Amino acid sequence: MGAVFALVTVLAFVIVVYVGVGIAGLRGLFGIVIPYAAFLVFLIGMVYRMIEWAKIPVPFRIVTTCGQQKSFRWVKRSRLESPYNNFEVVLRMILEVFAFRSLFRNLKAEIKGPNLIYGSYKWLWLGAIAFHYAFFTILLRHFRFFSYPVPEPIQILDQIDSFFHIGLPHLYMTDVVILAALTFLFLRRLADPKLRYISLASDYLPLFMIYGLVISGILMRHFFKVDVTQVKEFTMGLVHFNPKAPQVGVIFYIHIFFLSALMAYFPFSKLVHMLGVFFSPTRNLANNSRAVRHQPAPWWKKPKFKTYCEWQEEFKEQLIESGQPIDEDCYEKK
Amino acid sequence: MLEKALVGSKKYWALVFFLAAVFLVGFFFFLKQLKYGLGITGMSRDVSWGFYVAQFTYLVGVAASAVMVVLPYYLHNYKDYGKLTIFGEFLAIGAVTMCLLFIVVDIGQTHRLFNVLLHPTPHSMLFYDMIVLNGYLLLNLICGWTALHAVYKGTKYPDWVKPFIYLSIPWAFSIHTVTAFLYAGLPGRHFWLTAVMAPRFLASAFCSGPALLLILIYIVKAFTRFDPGEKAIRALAKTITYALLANLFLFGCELFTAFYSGIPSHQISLKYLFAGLYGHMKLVPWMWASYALMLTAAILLVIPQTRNNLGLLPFLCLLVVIGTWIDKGMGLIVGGFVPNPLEHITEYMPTFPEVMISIGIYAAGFLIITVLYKMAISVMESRGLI
Amino acid sequence: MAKLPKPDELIKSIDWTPPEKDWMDDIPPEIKPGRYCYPAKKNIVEEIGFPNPRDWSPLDEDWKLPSNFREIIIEGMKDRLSKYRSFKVFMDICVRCGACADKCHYFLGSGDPKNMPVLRAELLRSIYKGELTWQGKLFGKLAGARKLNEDVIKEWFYYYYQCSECRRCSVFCPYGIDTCEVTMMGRELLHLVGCNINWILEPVRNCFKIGNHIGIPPHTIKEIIEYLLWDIEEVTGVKMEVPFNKKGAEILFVTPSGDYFAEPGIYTMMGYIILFNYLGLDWTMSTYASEGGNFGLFTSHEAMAKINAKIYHEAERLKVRFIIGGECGHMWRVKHQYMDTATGPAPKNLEVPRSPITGTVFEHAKSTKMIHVCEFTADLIAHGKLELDPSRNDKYVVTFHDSCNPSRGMGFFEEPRYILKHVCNNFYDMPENTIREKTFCCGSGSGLNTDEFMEMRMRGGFPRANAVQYVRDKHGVNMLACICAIDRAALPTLMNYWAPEVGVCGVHELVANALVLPHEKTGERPRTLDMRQQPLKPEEEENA
Amino acid sequence: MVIDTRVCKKHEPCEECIKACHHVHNVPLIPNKKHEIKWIWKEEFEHAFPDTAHEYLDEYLHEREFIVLCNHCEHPPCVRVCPTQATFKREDGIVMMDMHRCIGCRFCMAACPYGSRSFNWEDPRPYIKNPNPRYPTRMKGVVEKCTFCTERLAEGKLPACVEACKHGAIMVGDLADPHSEINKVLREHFTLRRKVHLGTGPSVFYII
Amino acid sequence: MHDAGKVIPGIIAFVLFVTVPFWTNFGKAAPKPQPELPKEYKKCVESKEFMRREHMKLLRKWRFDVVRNNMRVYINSEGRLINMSLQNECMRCHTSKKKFCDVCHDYVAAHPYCWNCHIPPEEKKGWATKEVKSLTEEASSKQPASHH
Repeated sequence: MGAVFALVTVLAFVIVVYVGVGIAGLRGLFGIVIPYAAFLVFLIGMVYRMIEWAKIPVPFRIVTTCGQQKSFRWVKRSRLESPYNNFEVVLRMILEVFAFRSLFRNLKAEIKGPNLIYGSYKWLWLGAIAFHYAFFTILLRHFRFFSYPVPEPIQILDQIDSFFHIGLPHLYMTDVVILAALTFLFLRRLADPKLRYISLASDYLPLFMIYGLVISGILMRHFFKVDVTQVKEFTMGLVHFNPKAPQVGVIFYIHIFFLSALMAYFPFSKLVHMLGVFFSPTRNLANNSRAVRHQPAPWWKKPKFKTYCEWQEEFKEQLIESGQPIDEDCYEKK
Repeated sequence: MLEKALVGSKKYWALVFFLAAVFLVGFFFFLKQLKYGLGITGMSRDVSWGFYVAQFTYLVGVAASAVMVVLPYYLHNYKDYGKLTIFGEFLAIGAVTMCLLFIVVDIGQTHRLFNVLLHPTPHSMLFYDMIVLNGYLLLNLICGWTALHAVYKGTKYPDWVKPFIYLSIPWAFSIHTVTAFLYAGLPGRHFWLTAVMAPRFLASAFCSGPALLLILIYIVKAFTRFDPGEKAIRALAKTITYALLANLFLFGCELFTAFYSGIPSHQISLKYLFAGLYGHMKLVPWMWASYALMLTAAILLVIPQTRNNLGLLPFLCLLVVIGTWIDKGMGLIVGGFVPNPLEHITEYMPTFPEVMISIGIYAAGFLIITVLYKMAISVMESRGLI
Repeated sequence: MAKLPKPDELIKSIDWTPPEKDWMDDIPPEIKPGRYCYPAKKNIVEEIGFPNPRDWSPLDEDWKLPSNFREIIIEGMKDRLSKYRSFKVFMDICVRCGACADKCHYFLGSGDPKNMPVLRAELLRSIYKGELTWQGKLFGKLAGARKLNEDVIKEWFYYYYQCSECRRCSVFCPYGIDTCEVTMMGRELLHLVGCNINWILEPVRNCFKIGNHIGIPPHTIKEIIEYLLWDIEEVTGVKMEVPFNKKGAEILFVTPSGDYFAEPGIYTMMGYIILFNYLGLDWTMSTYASEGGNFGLFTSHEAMAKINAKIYHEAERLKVRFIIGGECGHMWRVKHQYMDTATGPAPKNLEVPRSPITGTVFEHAKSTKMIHVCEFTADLIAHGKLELDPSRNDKYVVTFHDSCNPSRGMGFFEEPRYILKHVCNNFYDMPENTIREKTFCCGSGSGLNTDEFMEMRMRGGFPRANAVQYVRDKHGVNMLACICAIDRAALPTLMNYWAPEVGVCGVHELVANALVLPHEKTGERPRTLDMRQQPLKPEEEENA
Repeated sequence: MVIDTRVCKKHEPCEECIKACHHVHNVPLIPNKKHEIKWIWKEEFEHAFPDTAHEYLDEYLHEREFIVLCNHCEHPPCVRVCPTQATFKREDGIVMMDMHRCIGCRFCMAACPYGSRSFNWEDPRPYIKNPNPRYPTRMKGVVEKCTFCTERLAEGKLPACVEACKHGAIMVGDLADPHSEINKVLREHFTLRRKVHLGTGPSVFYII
Repeated sequence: MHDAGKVIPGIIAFVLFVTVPFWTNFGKAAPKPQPELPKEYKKCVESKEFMRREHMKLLRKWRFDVVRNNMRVYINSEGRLINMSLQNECMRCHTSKKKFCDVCHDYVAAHPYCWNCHIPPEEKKGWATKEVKSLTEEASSKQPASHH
């Protein structure tokens, strides 16, 4: 259901652009107004989300410890899985953000006869890491459209990515990787009944939008060619706030529209996990709550409870009867 | 399972970093080669294949040898090889990876590597070699990984993997056969133009690969609790012995054919390798060393007392490994090119960058093997199997 | 009470394939007997002062919710979203990757798809989206949003009391989303409309009023302990002492009331007593702060703090130097992660814990001044301060169950194992994916170890029990050691069901068995009985 | 192609054909023998025809140097082994190189029994003194060889070597056409081919 | 705001990262490539738009036809016959690679390697800068392990 909706939405995007640019010729709208607006929404939205989260206190140190705590010198502790100070927390976060540490731990449970067994299952980790790194590389690569002269590292990256001369222009390896990874991420949602059950339209939509973005990009590079010089004149115009919509094929506008849609969608969807992961209290805190005094949340009030003296009054008889000491201090204070 | 390779002792990490560093040094020289061209190697117009292709050829043999433990275990249910098969398969993964890397560095236009796939050419042996090598890599990945995964889960390996295991057995023979056909099918290279080329390849593979496996197992045994058991080691030693004898026998057949028939073109490369031609004799000491080592090993392996001496065995294996490595890694390829088809003599010796790149690839291969072995041992440990 | 299926029938009934029907359309849930806990009694809710006390049953059509329950819940949700960053972030960033799906023991044992952590969170997340975000209001179901209604409350009640807050899912989540936090919020919201369970609220009430979960008054505590002292004398031949409410003692010892109430916890209690007497510690217990455990944690943050605060209060009154806590799981989650900010700072008279025997300063507890008894004992063993005869535990082949809270809320793995390896000769860990940070819940955590919940307890405990079965069959394990009072209460039933012949004990029971008392050293009176007053070496007895 | 080596003998040490070919095709002059690129060059009899040479041969043959080049075999082993079809046989029999496709595996060099193939061990450009702007160079990492001047044949011109030979020692023609001039010459003279026994069917004939 | 010490630098880093294209270009002139067009010829092989878009595909097709199919004449959309040759045909009109090809290629950072083999018009003089003698020395010094 969700997948169908997402597919229809994405196809609608294509049709909208096709009608808007191909037929109505609204190049200014689709080339300039929408991208700028989407970028603003993205920028402001993301910053807003971060501020929104940051305004909420973290009242307790609810670290998820996945390794030995710091205790005795002779006990080997796990700095990464049970960080004791901020430096170790940073290391843990780096592993989490750059290596997807937690997904790497993934297992797959299986019932075999009377036994429950756990297999190693790193496919999700592999798919996720392939997708994210490929996406990031593609993003960096696109910097060649936003700079002149193009910085050397970007050019080197481009050359490494197109190291194997397949087709002309050369096929980027990241293009292949991201398509494969997206396909895996999509198919697993369909193939595994559990995942199909939990997947919402808003899980398929970003996948499909990125599919659209990637496919339109690949089509533009290899099949429905556009004049890349004009495209760059346009992108350079964008960053100089002096854009002129290029007279190129609709495919380019489809590409730009998918990008805009994705940017605008970002802050309001699950895609905020990109920033949210940094705000996760189970990962970004140190496991030192017995050693270091932390500030309680501003709203936190010390609890009211039955004090010893009140309690002693209530159980005085039994205490005396069973020979337990009576605290005379309770009466002195009064 | 991979996470098991990410935790280990200081010694393990020292080895990993050492191999990675060596690989990076090799990679640095490869970048130089990419920039300058293959001219930084010792290869020439006349000896147009050298150290890289030779190493490739040798390692295909090492890879193919996995079948020497897989076959008895899976086909004949030889239980003593139970713990050894995974190590054999993982050695094959490392060896095939090295093979592929040696091809990558040997190619003049690395960028166009995928042309082999983009323009498939069924009449080229190289096309088949590409298929069988990658196929063998995949088969060993599937079989080795699934077998280990079953250990990890505490179950038996799943049924679907059985066809792959059975397929991997003939496939192992195929990789070395096809690689032999690369050479054996060329007109004008009389040294290679022989029907026993493929059998010779297989014989040398089935002694050198298991010998290397045994050496690795001895190393693993020294540093971990892993022990394949004396029976397995003895059985493997027998395999090495017979294969080594076959290898020497087939070489003898070559000598007979060349010298009894008296056909000069069949003799000339052999003469160059073992006696030198017109004063060109760079490879002569190497070749004699090679055959001396193999013969010594053969004699000592045939005698049961020395073969069953488990302290001596790894050294005999070392003799086999070095002997076959020189024979195939230097003599066979270079011998085919000297003299050249026009009967000029250009000698060949690898250059420093060429050797460094090769060492880098060996480091990469052994890094893969180290990581895979570490994983296998840790998984077995976690299940209390060792 | 519902009839419990036989183990093999239960396994066969597990099917992880979810139904074709969309989960949002699948409400109200079919409330199955054996899978829900009885609601809190009206008087108990009243005594605690929680809203909407009433007599009701989850099986009823009408749950007698307040007429404005929607506003109450939504306001409560807004309030918590502004107070707990964890809650807000976890509501926002889940990508439903499904990594957590097969990590939950209740899902693994029941196959009920709403027990997948992702979906359990989604039960709340969908309301958050539908009621509090414009995306959800605009796109509804497409954005995974829905409106709050009575059926949703029923669903929440059913599923937030089928989560034992074990945090196993959080280990595997790429963003560390912790279903425990979500369940805690869910339960807090349910309290606002008077949907709570008796098994949790009654202990909370007892704690508030009397001092411990079970509601044992001070004189009875003393009596019980005296019984234990007699038993100790029976076993060791030594008359030992337990000081109560002793002012100026060096150490205040706090342990869950389960340890002096029921088997096999009492043997662990005997273990502490023997150990402390062996060392000649200057210690005391309190009949006021007589509860180490904290069912408040399963209720609300406020209730948790209220129960915990008594310990510092008592430590201040008794002028002790530091506090030792007994073996307990959720207690240690509170002591480790909440005590400091919820009820701290520690009173001034407390000092950084320093073992009076070894001189070790427990730097890692320098703020809360409270250490785990296993830390204390492990340190003693490491310094060679204990004379141990591990062969006295030779009839046991031991494995160790990492309790969820010390594992994933504290990082407490090595200390108890270190002790076990020194007090018994046969120790085998369970398969690696079922221990340490990947440990499985006993199936009865977070206040769900009630009898009416038995089917779900056995289902949820299946993964744990299955791993015990594995070591039982492979190594002949017959004793499951643990450091949690709930475990000690819940695991015997679980073992009985899934892995008969495996007993359950606390770590300090085994310590006490192995501990060679001075007079035993001289051979004055060799020990023949264990804490359970069973022969130490059964075979020999028979032969003799 | 037919090469009348008798004519060559008369005009020793004429190298016009080599010079012309190497200039037209921008063949670099690399001093390091190991990295040499040669499309057409000279060999002594015992090297050009190693299996035909014997110790009783006339001095006359020993003195001569023979022009050797790619034989454009009827059954070219280089084409058979090439894994990418970078070298291929055209319909007209010319064995052609596609420099855009060659991966530089050098299998063809191992396969060619005539040593006709050269590999660019390094960038050839620094070794080209006087390039022909109408023909490309090669880059490092590809194999090259004589192409029978396909680019000239297409324009109706003769191969560069043929044209350059003032003495008419080299002639080309269509072997498939029984009435062609070349067939006539072949019928009239006894000719040798290099290593015929290998079954490659070389298309370069030598009049001795 | 809580944890401002960490959150605010985080926000700044994020904003700086996503606005890289803007601030790295700030204050620089927006460049525009101006390839030099041949003066005497008005028409290219195909229309200007087509050539700008698809010249690489066309050249690729040409190279295939010439080398592999021995077809050397291209018939364009107007029916005009054109000799398929980059070096001898294209560059006949576009007399400078630097002023024509490189202008756009540099602009968009595309680096086709046609010119590794094909000779641009301005490089007719050749590249042999080294003396043959020094080359010999260099070559032999590179191969210390081998000699004839």
